[in-house]
Amino acid sequence: MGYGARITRERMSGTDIIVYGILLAALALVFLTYGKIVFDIVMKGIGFVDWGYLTEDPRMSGRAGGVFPIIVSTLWVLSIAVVVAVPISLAIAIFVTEYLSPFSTLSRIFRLSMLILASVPSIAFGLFGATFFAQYLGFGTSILTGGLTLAIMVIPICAFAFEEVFRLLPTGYRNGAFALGARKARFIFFILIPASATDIITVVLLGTGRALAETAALLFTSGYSDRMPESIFDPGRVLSIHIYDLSMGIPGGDRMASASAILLIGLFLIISSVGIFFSRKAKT
Amino acid sequence: MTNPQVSAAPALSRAHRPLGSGVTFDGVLRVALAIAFGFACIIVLVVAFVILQGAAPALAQISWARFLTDPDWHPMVEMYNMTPMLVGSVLTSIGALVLATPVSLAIAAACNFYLNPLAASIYRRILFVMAAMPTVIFGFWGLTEVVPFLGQIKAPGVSLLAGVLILALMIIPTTALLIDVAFSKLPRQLLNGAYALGASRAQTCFTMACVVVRRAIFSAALLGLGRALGETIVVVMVTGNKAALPTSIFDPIRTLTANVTLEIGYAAPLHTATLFLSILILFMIATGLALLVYKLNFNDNTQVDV
Amino acid sequence: MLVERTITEQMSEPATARPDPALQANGITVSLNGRKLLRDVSLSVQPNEIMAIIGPSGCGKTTFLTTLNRMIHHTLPAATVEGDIVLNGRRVFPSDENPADLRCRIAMIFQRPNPFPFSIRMNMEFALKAAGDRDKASYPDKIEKNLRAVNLWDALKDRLNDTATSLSGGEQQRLCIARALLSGPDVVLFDEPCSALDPISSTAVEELISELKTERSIVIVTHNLAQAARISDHCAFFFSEDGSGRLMELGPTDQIMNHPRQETTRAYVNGEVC
Amino acid sequence: MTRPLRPLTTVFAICLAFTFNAANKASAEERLRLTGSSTVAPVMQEITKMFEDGRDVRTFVETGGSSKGINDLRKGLSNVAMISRALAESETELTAHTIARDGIAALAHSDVPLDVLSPDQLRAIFTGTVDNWSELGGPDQAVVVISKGEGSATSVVFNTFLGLTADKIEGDIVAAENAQMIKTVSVTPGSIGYVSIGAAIVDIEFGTPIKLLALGDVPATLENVANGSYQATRPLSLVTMGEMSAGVADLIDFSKSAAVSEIITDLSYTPVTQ
Repeated sequence: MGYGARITRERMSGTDIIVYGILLAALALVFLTYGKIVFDIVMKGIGFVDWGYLTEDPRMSGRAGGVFPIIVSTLWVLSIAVVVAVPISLAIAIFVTEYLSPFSTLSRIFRLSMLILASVPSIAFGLFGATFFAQYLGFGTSILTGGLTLAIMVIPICAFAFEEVFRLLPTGYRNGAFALGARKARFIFFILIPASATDIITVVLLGTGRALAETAALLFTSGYSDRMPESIFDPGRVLSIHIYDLSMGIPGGDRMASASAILLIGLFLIISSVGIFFSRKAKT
Repeated sequence: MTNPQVSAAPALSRAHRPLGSGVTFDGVLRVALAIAFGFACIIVLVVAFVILQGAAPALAQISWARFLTDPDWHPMVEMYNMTPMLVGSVLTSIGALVLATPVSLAIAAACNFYLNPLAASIYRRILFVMAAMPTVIFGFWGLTEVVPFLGQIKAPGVSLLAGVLILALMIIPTTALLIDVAFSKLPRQLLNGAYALGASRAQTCFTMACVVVRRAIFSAALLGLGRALGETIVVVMVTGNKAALPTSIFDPIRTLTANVTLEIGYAAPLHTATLFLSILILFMIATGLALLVYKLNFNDNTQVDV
Repeated sequence: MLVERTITEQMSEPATARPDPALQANGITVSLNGRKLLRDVSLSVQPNEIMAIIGPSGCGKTTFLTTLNRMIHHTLPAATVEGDIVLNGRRVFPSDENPADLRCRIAMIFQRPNPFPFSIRMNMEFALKAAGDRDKASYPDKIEKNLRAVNLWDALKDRLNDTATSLSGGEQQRLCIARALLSGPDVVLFDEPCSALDPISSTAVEELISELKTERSIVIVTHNLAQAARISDHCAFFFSEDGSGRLMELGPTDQIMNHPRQETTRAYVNGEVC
Repeated sequence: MTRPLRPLTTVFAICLAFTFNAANKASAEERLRLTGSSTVAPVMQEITKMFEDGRDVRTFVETGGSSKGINDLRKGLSNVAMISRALAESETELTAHTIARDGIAALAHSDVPLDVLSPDQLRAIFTGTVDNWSELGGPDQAVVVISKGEGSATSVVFNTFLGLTADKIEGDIVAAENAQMIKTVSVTPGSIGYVSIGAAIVDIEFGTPIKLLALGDVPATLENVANGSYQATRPLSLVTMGEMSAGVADLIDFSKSAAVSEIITDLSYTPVTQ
């Protein structure tokens, strides 16, 4: 992502120094608060995070033991959400940018419906998933239901961002490809997607982060069982639900909730650095 | 006015692999993409339909006026006044919005106009991580750190104010990053033009840049409002969940989302329908917000001005 | 060549008295949202000649160029085109043919060099694949031949896996020309190909264009009258009247430059109106 | 495949392989689904782990509240429901198998000076007639009443014990789950709520500033629940509908057996002696 609009260093005048002071104060306040949140969690939970915590099954409803099955369930739910949401939102964005004019009725319908979906509360998706996927389609409370519910939640975010990415593709690439006699399909698969690979990965990361953080939509869909899931039709507890349960439902679960929160933050950092690594690679 | 002497000869043959009679890969791709597109547009309707269907028994059996005029919210004894929850939802989210927007604007302005690029990019990364933080962590932290502090000022601590503070903390990363992106997309010539006229950074930022990206700021605020309105876990943990109209910001309140989480587990069928109804109300508010953002950003022929 | 030419044998009588024009546009009118960008332009290009299109800004030169290979569908999707275009005696517009196929016969080079952000080899291979060439074994030969044709082979033969965007502007533009030649086009359209280049690269590209006409026809839009005078055989002068571009005068370059029949043409070539 | 695309496709391929591998691993063993009370779910989670040892059966414990458990059982979505209250009159077609008992006790912040409250005093507090601790002989401090969500099993048991209906309760704060109740009481001076005794004991051991209040003259301890002297208790039961399958019958027998009493005691509930 480019952040232009940078200015050269120069001496600031009187008003600028005052404004700078106010802005810095706001910046510092937010920074310190976030720092405190993370610090509190880390201090509370870091003592419990060790190899055993990562590799063992939970015992006593999570008050003892580890979180291995929960990490596995989390990765499965995430994978399903990403595998379903990314191709669909790519397809939507490609259709809108390559086949529709920006001001056609269909484009407007697309924008409006994506905006509505993006602003619907996640608990509404939770109830939707529990009714539609679990009951109507008969997937029950399962990793599949959770993953699909998250996918529906993530699709508008990704589709919007992909549309933006594709619209910003230099017109030279588009003209160049079509002037060489390329058909749409060739342009899409060999120019559009490869040339935007870096940005596509960034968007996928954004969606993954959102999915990883989601709790309310999974409360009624992916399950509570902290067993190792054997298939995607089994229920599986994800990390955010585990944290929720430990801090809300299990007496004395606070410390373990903090430990799981550390893992969740760690997992997000790992996923985003892998993404950044791949996007650097895609650039060269 | 075609030239009569030249016939429209059949197309040049090229070595494109046909997929059967008259079917090309291009055509197949087009149809596949169109199906995905249709799917995306229908999904909104499906979600709306499922929620509406869930709420239908409530709408059919309870007259809508009762949701406003019943003495209280006690679905176990068939009292269905939803006003406190509606007010609670609106107050918490608007409060969070009022608090978060200026702070987000300050952060975005500092990152683009004041901080050096390295510090700004580190700050952005922090915001990026905080934006992906599960809300349960905010709620958990709020209950153990913020609520006791507020309790010392005025008991009981869990209150509208606690909800507003934590929700603001939760939405700041999202709104700040959105405003930041709008600032960073400003053409450099525009900024150079302002500096060349001798404007200070404050003037450039707050009297020029902010005006140019005002729609983006407004949309970011609305998206933040949407997130705050839809947030469940945080409000369940820190607002006290009392289904009554608040008289001060230190009073506990209950939001529509908290109402669902609290009661869906043991709700009888009609009660469940009323909970779906509260989701339906939220869905309609969200649709209203979406329409507003749409009008702001995609208003017909005027291009997006960021 | 990649394109089978069996159809040309069935072609009907030549349309005009002049022998076999390579490309012929009849009564081209382009309108956008009710406004006519271009009004009733007819001209034909002979084989192995360079036709220069000159005229002030906003007179529809580029619009006309993009209608010739139907790129206008991408650059101005809302525009409607009337009239017809004949390539080697076969009508290509209006036609049921896929415009993508037409663009292999009428190639186009843009104002700014537009190599894809991949390696040089992949840029060339993309063009071959886009033209429907499935004979992968012949790719290296074709790439070499075409890079030689634009005098880039010696400089690039060891750097084929480098990113195309790392080349200099002039090299990028020549690479784009080589890339466009891979499908064996009958006509090449140039849209101010030298305006984004420095004088030395510009001269190199200009010389290259002159060499290319031995095997194909060329249409070039240019603002540089000296360039038009140096390389073109015929000149078409476009001028904007009431907001619509028109073809004011068409003739041999020498005549347009030195003895124009129209007053506006004379004024333009003498730098009196802009 | 073009090079920039490769990392993306690799990621997708891995994810896909992962998912399909998972989907294909269908197992032949018997599968039991338990849904219901969030109080019983942690107990059954542990019991079923022990139960599965050496048996060809897989169990899934899902929470969501007692009523959801009953609903799922009736709709055939689950094999066994878990409830933390007695069966209601409308649920007589079902069979409850009690596996443990749980006492519900009033819970206060440790700065509350009183240690004993009679049912009448509790009634006065929870209906809002008493709103200052001084009225009950304590210091001048506001009473903050914390109740649980209307209709939750804990609420129903507690309200029934006090002879109150849900709409009479004047709570200042409503908590969703046991641990949230404890946490809210612990951070709110002068607060009083009610909670499962077992849950509170665990937190008191961790040093949370809360205390359980004696009901009348009977202290709220696990011993008093076990010996029957503490009155406000509820059964934790498994519920089945109609004829039980062999696997379900086996699970219920196992859950009532002495083998699991240690698990139940560890989670601070009182096992049912057979």
